[in-house]
Parts: sequence; C-alpha cells; structure tokens
Amino acid sequence: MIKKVLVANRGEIAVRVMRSCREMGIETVAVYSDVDRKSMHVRYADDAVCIGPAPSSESYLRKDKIIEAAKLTGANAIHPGYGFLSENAEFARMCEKEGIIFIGPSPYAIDTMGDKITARKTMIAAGVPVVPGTTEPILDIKTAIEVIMKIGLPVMIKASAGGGGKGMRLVKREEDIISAISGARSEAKAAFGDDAVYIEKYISSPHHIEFQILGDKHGHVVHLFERECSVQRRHQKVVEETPSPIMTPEVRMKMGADAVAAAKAVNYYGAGTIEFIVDDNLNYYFLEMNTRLQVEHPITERVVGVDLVKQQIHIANGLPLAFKQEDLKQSGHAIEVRIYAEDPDNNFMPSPGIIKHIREPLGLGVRHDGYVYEGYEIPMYYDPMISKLIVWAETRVEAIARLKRALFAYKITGVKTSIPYLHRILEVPDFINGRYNTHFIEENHEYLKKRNNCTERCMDVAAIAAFVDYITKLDSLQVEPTTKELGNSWKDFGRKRSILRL
Amino acid sequence: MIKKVLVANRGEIAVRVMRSCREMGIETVAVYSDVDRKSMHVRYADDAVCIGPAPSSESYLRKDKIIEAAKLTGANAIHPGYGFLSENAEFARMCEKEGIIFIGPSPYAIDTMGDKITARKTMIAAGVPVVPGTTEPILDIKTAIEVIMKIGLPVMIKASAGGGGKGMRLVKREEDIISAISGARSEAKAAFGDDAVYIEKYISSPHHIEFQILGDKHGHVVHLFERECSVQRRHQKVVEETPSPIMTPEVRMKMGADAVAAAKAVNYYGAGTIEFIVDDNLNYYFLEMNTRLQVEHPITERVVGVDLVKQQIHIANGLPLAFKQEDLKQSGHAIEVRIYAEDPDNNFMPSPGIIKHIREPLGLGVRHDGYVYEGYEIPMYYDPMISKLIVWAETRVEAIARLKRALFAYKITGVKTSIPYLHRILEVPDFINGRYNTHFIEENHEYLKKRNNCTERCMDVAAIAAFVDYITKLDSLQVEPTTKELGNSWKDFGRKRSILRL
Amino acid sequence: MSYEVKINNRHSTIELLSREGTKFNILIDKNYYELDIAEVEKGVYSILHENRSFNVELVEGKNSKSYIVNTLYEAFDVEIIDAETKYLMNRRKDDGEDQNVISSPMPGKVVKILFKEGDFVKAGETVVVVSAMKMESEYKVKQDRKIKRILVKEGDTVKGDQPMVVIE
Amino acid sequence: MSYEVKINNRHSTIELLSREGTKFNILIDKNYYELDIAEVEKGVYSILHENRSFNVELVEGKNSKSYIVNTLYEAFDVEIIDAETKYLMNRRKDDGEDQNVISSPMPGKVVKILFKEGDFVKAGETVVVVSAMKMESEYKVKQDRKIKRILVKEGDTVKGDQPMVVIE
Repeated sequence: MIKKVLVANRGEIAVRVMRSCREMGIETVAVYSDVDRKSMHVRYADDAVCIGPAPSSESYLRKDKIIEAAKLTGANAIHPGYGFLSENAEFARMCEKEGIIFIGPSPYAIDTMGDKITARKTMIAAGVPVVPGTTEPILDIKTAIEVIMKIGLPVMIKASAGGGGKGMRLVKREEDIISAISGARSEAKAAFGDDAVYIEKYISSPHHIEFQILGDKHGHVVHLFERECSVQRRHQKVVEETPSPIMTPEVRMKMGADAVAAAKAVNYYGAGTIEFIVDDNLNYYFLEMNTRLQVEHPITERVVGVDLVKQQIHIANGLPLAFKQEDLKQSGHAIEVRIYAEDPDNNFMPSPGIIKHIREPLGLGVRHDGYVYEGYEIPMYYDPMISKLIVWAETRVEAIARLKRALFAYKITGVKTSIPYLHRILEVPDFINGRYNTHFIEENHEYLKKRNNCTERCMDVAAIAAFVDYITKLDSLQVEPTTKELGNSWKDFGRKRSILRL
Repeated sequence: MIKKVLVANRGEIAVRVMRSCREMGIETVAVYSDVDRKSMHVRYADDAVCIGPAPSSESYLRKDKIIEAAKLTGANAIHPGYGFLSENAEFARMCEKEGIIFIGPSPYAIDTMGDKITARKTMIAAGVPVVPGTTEPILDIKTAIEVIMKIGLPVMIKASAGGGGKGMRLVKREEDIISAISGARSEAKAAFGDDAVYIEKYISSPHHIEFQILGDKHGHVVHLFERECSVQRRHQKVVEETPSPIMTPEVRMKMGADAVAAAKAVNYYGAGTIEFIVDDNLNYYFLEMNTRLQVEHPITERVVGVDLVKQQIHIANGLPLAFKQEDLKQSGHAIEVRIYAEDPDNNFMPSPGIIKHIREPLGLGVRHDGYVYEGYEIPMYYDPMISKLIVWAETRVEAIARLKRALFAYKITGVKTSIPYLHRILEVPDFINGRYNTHFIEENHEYLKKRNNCTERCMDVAAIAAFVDYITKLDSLQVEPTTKELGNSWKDFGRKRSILRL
Repeated sequence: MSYEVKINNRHSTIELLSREGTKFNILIDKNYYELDIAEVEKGVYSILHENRSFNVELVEGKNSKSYIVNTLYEAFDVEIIDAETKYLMNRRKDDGEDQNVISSPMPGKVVKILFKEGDFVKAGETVVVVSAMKMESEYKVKQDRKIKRILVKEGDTVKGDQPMVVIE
Repeated sequence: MSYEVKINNRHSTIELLSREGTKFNILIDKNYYELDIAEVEKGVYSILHENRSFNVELVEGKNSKSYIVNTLYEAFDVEIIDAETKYLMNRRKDDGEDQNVISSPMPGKVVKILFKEGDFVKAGETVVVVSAMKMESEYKVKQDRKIKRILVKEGDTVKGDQPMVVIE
C-alpha cells in the first residue's frame, strides 16, 4: 500500500498531485532544483529534498537522485506528473527494481506507445484506425524523401520519441522537405536525445480529440469520454473543452470503444490518453497515446466527477476499478485555458519574472490550479505555464460566459500573461459556434489581434493613476524624518518607508 | 428585462451576485458606506455609489438612498443579497412603486412569512406540520408565563420579526422565564425594532434541515432538495452539508412536497428556503421560511448544478422555470464552512483588523466565495464573515477529506479566524459518522477544545522563524546608507527599506 | 551571540552558530538544528529541517521584537528579549498598574458605561459594554473594585488594547 | 503645478487642481475630472469617476517615474516627465548608439553565437540564439551589418534588456 508519495515534478501539477495525496492521508515528498527552493510544491509537501541545479537535465531528469530522495525520505511510491520523467520507461523500470511503486503504466506500455512507430503497428494490429504513413523510423534524409513522395504531400514529420509539438514539421512544398526533416531531427535530438522521425499523411482541417482512459491491473479498462483540444498554437494546446462541440453520441461510443481497445492492446494500466485526429466528417485516426496524466485532465474530472490522481493511486495499489463503463456519464460542460507567462502581443515571447501582485478568480463553477504567489519568481528554466483555469456550467454557452467572468477577475502583474489573448479567443465567432479545427488560431489571426478598446477616458484614467501614485510618493518623501530622528526611531521610519514602495 | 442590477449589500454575497450578473451580461452597481470604499464589491462592480456612514442604519438599511442610487446609475433592478433589506417588504414595495424590479419574492410573501405567527397560521392552513406553540404574538410577560405553563417547559422564545438567532431564548426552568422573555424582547427591539415574541415547544435533540425552493411568477414551484444545518453555535450555522446524512429518500420526497406546498401557500416566487426542525425519528415541523437567498446556497448549487442567482434573475424577469421537479437530482456531496474573523480560543471574540496575508485554497472540488484581500481592513461594523469554503466530492467521506485539505491550505494572518476550530469539527467522531443534531457543539465541547499538537521541534521552529526574522531585520539596518547618500539616492534607499517590513 | 526568546510561557536561549545563504545552524536551549530557512512571502517562511517542510507565518506584535507565529494549526506569541526589553519588563513589574486597567482586546465602539469615576463596583458587575461586528461584549470586574478613572465616553471608537477604565 | 505625462505615444499635460482625502480634481489636457482615488492594494488603485468603477494596476518600470499601467484588458506605458527625464531624453537622442545593440528582452541563457567580432552578417541572418523557458529565440539583423563587439559568450546567463552584441 502506498504510504508516502514522492512527486517527481514541479509547478502546478506537483501541487495538484499532493492535494489528492493529502485527501487520502498519504504523505508527500517534493524534490526541487536550486532555483525552486521557494516554489509552492516545496512548501506544500511534508518533506522536501534538493536534487540539483536549475537545468532539468541536472535535477528533474536525474533518475538516480530522485530515487535516492525517495529512499532517504521513505517514500514507497513516485508520481511523475506530466513532462520530465513521466513517459520514461527506464525510470519506471528503475523504480520497480528499487521496490518503489511507479504511479503510472508498465514500462512495456510506455515503451510501446512511446515509440510512435511501434505504437502505429500495435494499433493497426488491434484494429484501431491510424493515419496513412510510415511504419519504420526514418534515419536518413534520402529515405525520407522517397517515403514522402510515395505518400504524397502534404505530410507531417514527427519525432519518434516526441510529444508536445517538439520535433514536428508540416511539409507542404517539395522544396521544404530537406530543411523540415533536418529541423525536426535536430529538435528531436535536443529534446529527446533521439533523432529518429516518422512521416504521416497530413490531414487538412483536422480536429484534435482525445479520450481519457483508466485501466487497472486486472485487465479492466474504461474511457472517461473525450476532450476537444483543437485550439492549438504551434501544436501546443491553448483551450480544451469537454464534451467536444462536434461530437455525436454514436461517434463518441465508437471512439471510446477504440480508445479502450488501444489501451488493452498494450495491457495498459493507470491513467492514459488516446489522441485522435478527426476530420470534418468525424472520420478519426489514432494519433498517439500519452501514457501519463494530461495537463487538461481537470475538465474530465469535472464533467465525469472522478478524481483522476486518486484513481491513479488506487490502480497503483492494485485495486480494481470502482466503476464500470456504464456507471460513467458526462454532466454539463467544462473548459480549461492555460495561463502562460508570455507576451501574446509580442510573438508570445516568454516572460519570466517576479509576480508582483496576483488575484485569483473564485466563485461558482471555477477551479484554479496554480502554484505561483506574490513575490514568487517564475524561473526561466522551465515551462512558462502559470496556472490552469477550469470552469464548469450546465451548458457550453454558460461555460464560456463563466470563463470570461473568471478571466475578468484574474489579475497578475509583474509578468506578461496570455490572459488578454485567451479572452479574445472566447470572442471569436468560430469558437462561440463550436466550429473550429486545429487551424483555428491561424485562420482567426485578425480576430485575435490586440485591439485597443480603451476610450480616451480610460487612457486618461490610466495616466491619472500613475500620476497620483507618483505625486503621493513625492509627498511622502517630503514628510521624511530628519537625520536626527533616524537614529532613535528607526522603527517608525521603517514603517513609513515600507509604505512608499519606491 | 433586467439590464443593470444594483446589489444592496456588501461582502462576499455582493460579489457573488455580481459574478452571476457579469456572466449574464448584466451591468452591476455597488452601494457602499464610508468605511467600505475599498471593499471588493466596489472594485468589482461597473458602478459604485456611496450611500452614507458606516453604521448599517445610516447606509445599507437606508431604503431611500439605495433607490436614489439605482435611479442615478440607471439600474432597473435591485438584488438585496441576504441580511440587511433582503426580507423587508416595505423596501420591496418601494422598489415596485419606483418601477425598479426587486429580485426577490412579493411583499405579500415577505410579510406573511416574515411574521412568524402569521407564517405558522398559514402553514397550518396549508397542511404543513408545525411545532406546537402560540399563534399570537406575545406582548406582555404575564401572558407569556401563562402560555409557557400551558405548553410546558422546555420552550423556545423567539422574536416575531427575527431570524439568525437574534432575540431567541431557550427556557428550561421556571425561574428563568422572566429574564429570558425580557432578554429576548430587548434583543428583538434592538435588532428588528419590534419586541413582539412568540413561544414554541422546544424539541430536544433536533436536527435543522432546510429545503431550497424556487418558484416562478407563473405558479410553478420546485424544491432543490435539503441542506443539513444542525452544526450551530448559538443558533448560528457553522457547517452545512447536502445531502443530509440522516435523510431517507422517502422522507426527502415528503419534506420536499411540503416545502413546495409551503411556498405555494403564499404564491411564492423567487428563491426561498423552508426550514424544518426534525427529530431523531425524522418527524419534521415547519420552523420558518427565509424569503431570500441563504448564506449556504452554494452547496445546493454544487450538488444540483443550478446557479441560484441566475434563476432569481430569470424569475424576476418573468421567465418560467426552465426545469421541472423530475429534471432535478442530487449528485455527490457538498459541505460548506463559514470562515469568521473571530477567535475560537477566546470565546469567539470578533477579530476585526487588517488582512496581512492571505492564501486561498484551490484545486479540484473547491469553491471559495470571499471578498477580502491583502491589506483589506475588515470593518468592525458588520458581520465578521470573511468567506465561505465549499467543497464537493463523490462521497461524504471524500468531501470531508477534501475540506480538511482545503482548510490546511487556507492561510490568513492579521486577524484571528475560525479555521482551526472548523478543522477540529471535522475530526469529531459524531460529525464523521453523520450522527449529530443542533446540540453537536455543546455535546462535543471537549473534542472542540484547542489542543496543543505542536511538538518541541515545532515550537523550536516557531521560535527560530521569529528569531531569524528579527536578526535579518537587524542586519539590514546595519547596511543602511549614511545620511549623505540619503539625499541623493532616496530611491535605492526606499527599496531597501521596503524590504525590512519593520 | 545568543538571545533570550519567550515562546508563550517557555523561555529559551537561542544562538545563531553559523549562516550561509539560506542554511542556518542554530542552537536553541540544548537542541542543535541545521535548517534551510527561506522567506518566501512577506512574513512567510519556508523552513526545511532534516528534509521536513515547515511553513511558518509571522505577524508582528506590539513592537518589532514581538511576533505572533502561526504554524500549521497553532499560534504562538514569541518575544525576542534583548536589553531594552529586559529593562521594560523589570520596570513594568515594579509598577504593576496595568493589572488595573480594563481594555478592549479589539477595536469597537463604546456602547455603555455603567459607572462613573469614584463608584464602587461589585465582583462580576459589568463596567463597560463595547460593540464590534454586530456583537456586544461586556467587560466586568472579577473582584469588588473602585472606579478610579474613565478614559472613554459612550459613543467613542476604541482601538484594540486601548485602556478604557482604570480601577483600584 | 502641472506635469507632462507620456501614455504610450500620447503626450499629455496633467495637473492636480485640488485634493481632499481620496477626492481628486484633475485636469488632463482639456478634460476635467472629479475622481475618488484609493490605493486598495500595493500598486492597485480603485478609481471612481461619475460613479463608474475603474480598476488600475501599476507596476513600476525602469525607474520611479515610469509605469506599466494595466486597465481591464490593456496595458499602457506611462512616463512622468520631469526636468531630469527631459534631460536624459535629449541626451539619448544625440547619442543614438542603442539602435545598434542586440539585447535579449527577457532573461535567458545564451545557447549559440554564430559570428565573431569583425564578421560581416547578411540581412536576416541569426547572430545569437537565447534559450528561456524551454523555447529558443533567434536574434537576427535586419540589414547587412558588421559585428563590432560581442559582450557575452555561449553558456552565459543574461538578464532582461542586457546588451549582447554591438553591431555597426
């Protein structure tokens, strides 16, 4: 039985996992890099162990140090979160060998699904539809060109070991083939240490729809319905929702059954996601499986009413699933947006820095999974995601209104964030009507541009606020005590000074 | 149609109402007293109007000023929240006369249900069971004694115009009758301007269970199931949950039907609550009707999936209810706790003051309805409630665990709060087992006492933190710039100073 | 250098042995601690001891040497006792006057004063009624006393810990 | 006394006519405002104008006279222009050198420097690659240029706005 969980991650997901552990009476261990000493997961955990310098390769990716930390603190299980070591079969194997429960699937499932080409073959064997393309990894450019000419342009080049848009290139014109392949390979090499790529037919105007699945160690697998993730910028999801606005009950049932079949094909246990590419006629193809918790898992939690992290822990404990497929249903509508520390009006340039002020959205139907706080410095070494805002309402229309209301109340200063950009997405007619695919962002470029909605009065008020702040500071300086007083009453003086915020 | 809503209230409920308005695209107007200039509802609203000095009688209870503010800002509806003017029939009538929509029931329903004795008579006529007691207001002590001797001790003396535990006295012994009646009457006079009281048979070990109802202007009334509110301290609710741990489906259906009958007896429209007193054998009696939104309405919203404020607005707009009784069902379990600025270890002494630091609980299944922020001063003039923490989970056991987790992460410094006390409630066996009535707090006095769980190490750590803070301050003072520098580089100096927090 | 520290009613001696960045070696009475101490927010400290993560919040008390320290579910009064504090504590002992003052522990409004200067009050009688946050609190005497001075009048707003009545 | 204020690219004259508590009378260009202005949180102002409620957040910019001002969904650069600022602005105009510096607008790590001092680079060519938050950004020249000086080396950590390469 799991008594103490080390969370081999940082940021919001580390805190989110620890929350469920705490509800289950399970102790938690944080691991952290030098720059993360003040990070929320260190503060939230029962125990905390420093595992190295800031770069992930020297800390959060150091399997040996993480396992050492688990032993040191007596943690008998490790939850990998998402990213970092979450889809690393070797790490899962090392845990197994050390007698530590890896809260995730078997190394075999990670390996099989982690390699895109093996995964394709396995899916074909299991009768799950896949996108036309290569079944072998491409290691040289010559073969790549031959294959592409055979499949026909446009094609997508993808890293075999990849995920999250890294090492991915779309090729539409013959003259771009070489640069795209070498770009994808070097990116894949840098990100995953493996430059093998594969090639797939590119499906134009595709929807990205994924199915959450849960499997136990007794061979039971259920799906928890779909998530619509087509709002993407450079292959990174920006908005996710469930149910998908284009889904029908019939297709949902079919896709769900295929998702379960896909998981069963690798004897999957734990939480996982089957990603499908779907065309406008609801033809769907297996894209890949993520053998871990997804960033966007909370929308499923809200609509299905299941705590996925708790389920992961129950499964890791060897318990059978507490529900059957027919026990699960979707209720209402949930949407998640990801808040990034980036400047949407300046080519989404990352914006690390110190959080000067934060006010989080609250109230009915709003869940906010974050980890930053006032005075926290968002480090430049890791993913710039600040938090996830998840809303639920009875209907999609109401959920969009609620999300706008929550974004209205969500204030962060000190770093630039994607909040204004997310608000603009919610006002694009194609989004409101639920008629969008993965080209949504590029097709709605004009709608998503920054608009100056500020009237003359609004600008005047902005100027006046700064002006009043400035003259108030000046005033305070003039009532400053003289030098003589300074010696005796440094306390009062300090008080006055701390109000100045100069 | 309602276009702009003035919220005649303050604190969390004002903000909560404005949130739903914002989701509906309805503009909002805040009214505020002098001490509330910086209160969150003023910041959140589209418009804000000052209506007078701090005491409620000169601001939030000034019907004329509130109506004037509505006219000034073009608000065509007023939402009264709870407390203040929410159950004031005259105010509802004044709104009507001025062509402003009062978001609440008819003045007739407020009047009938607001006077406890008329309400009793109306319920008896409608066939709803009531507690044995007087049907006429008692205006002198002599009559009171006669009545009490007839009903038999113990009895409860209650203010006719009352609510919220004000002007209420339990009498068990004959010699206490006179002091109890005069006490109740003077408290009633002070609180409601009316010293009429009535007398009811006291039911020992009672449960307080209430039913949420919604009625439209077309004669439809539905109930949204029960709320268990038996955890009370001095007749003030502390913890509320739904479903009630003692409820059975049969009794729920019967009580629900009686709640609907009670509302229909006064042609009720809007949101309202029928409070019942319930004995251990699930015999139940009508206690009173609250003709407004309740503090604890969010647990119903969560379990039934309905936004009650939006429903109030739809009803006020004359729309028929969008659902029938059979469309509504309870899903999972919700618990609310009220966080007060008070010192639970010092006789619950109110603790107004400045919020130095706040960290709000977040994550799966947690709703937090508050209004305070860092630097906000909780004024001494109003109710000391800071916020409401509402959790939801699939089961009651999980909901309790989640609430503990949320309380663990909820940090406020600057004022004392009831958070540690609430945590202790959740650890009392009778609460965990769902076996409790309104005597819960007095019967579990020992369990609820402050315990020192801090080990020697924990005390050492507390002392060390203070010590390190102190010596760090001392150090900073020693690197203080000299007087000469002060003149030229006041900016840098101020920066250093502002870190000191002396 | 070592300091005396008062934690609730416990007196301890505390000494900083060494410090390097966030790493502190501290001796408190006879316990030796190696700690990693970081101020994460204003007045909020994250403290690691033998990999255990503690969170402590400080609120400054009456002066810069006194604190209210909040641990998970407990609050402690901590006072750093230096030469100045010792002097003040000694002086207060000699004086003893503050035992005879009725103060309101919280801000509020004086609703009623039931006696006047020179009156004698019986044990348990209410002297002043203060209202705050919709509640009225009665301030009584525990023994028979005489009202020496009344420092406030009905309707006055009082701050926390403000003396209202001096008794003999 | 009136000040000059720059809001993005708009220059305005602003004057405080009177002030009483939170009530301000202010003239900005030709617009007269009666406002109720309260600092509610550190750097957060609640401003009421003709009963309209505005919320404005200030973040200090490069110095105490420059601000980033956030209104509901917009951010403005606001600069209070006093004598000192005017002097500095004039001097900067004469100098003009800063046009020829490649700086990283955000903190990051220098991954690659593709040229050395004295090299000629063609328009559009990448000079430096900086990595921050898992993203690599390439810094290019817009016209044909010569590398004058390189101020960083590969592996260096750079701060926001730190000059990296000087070009001619």
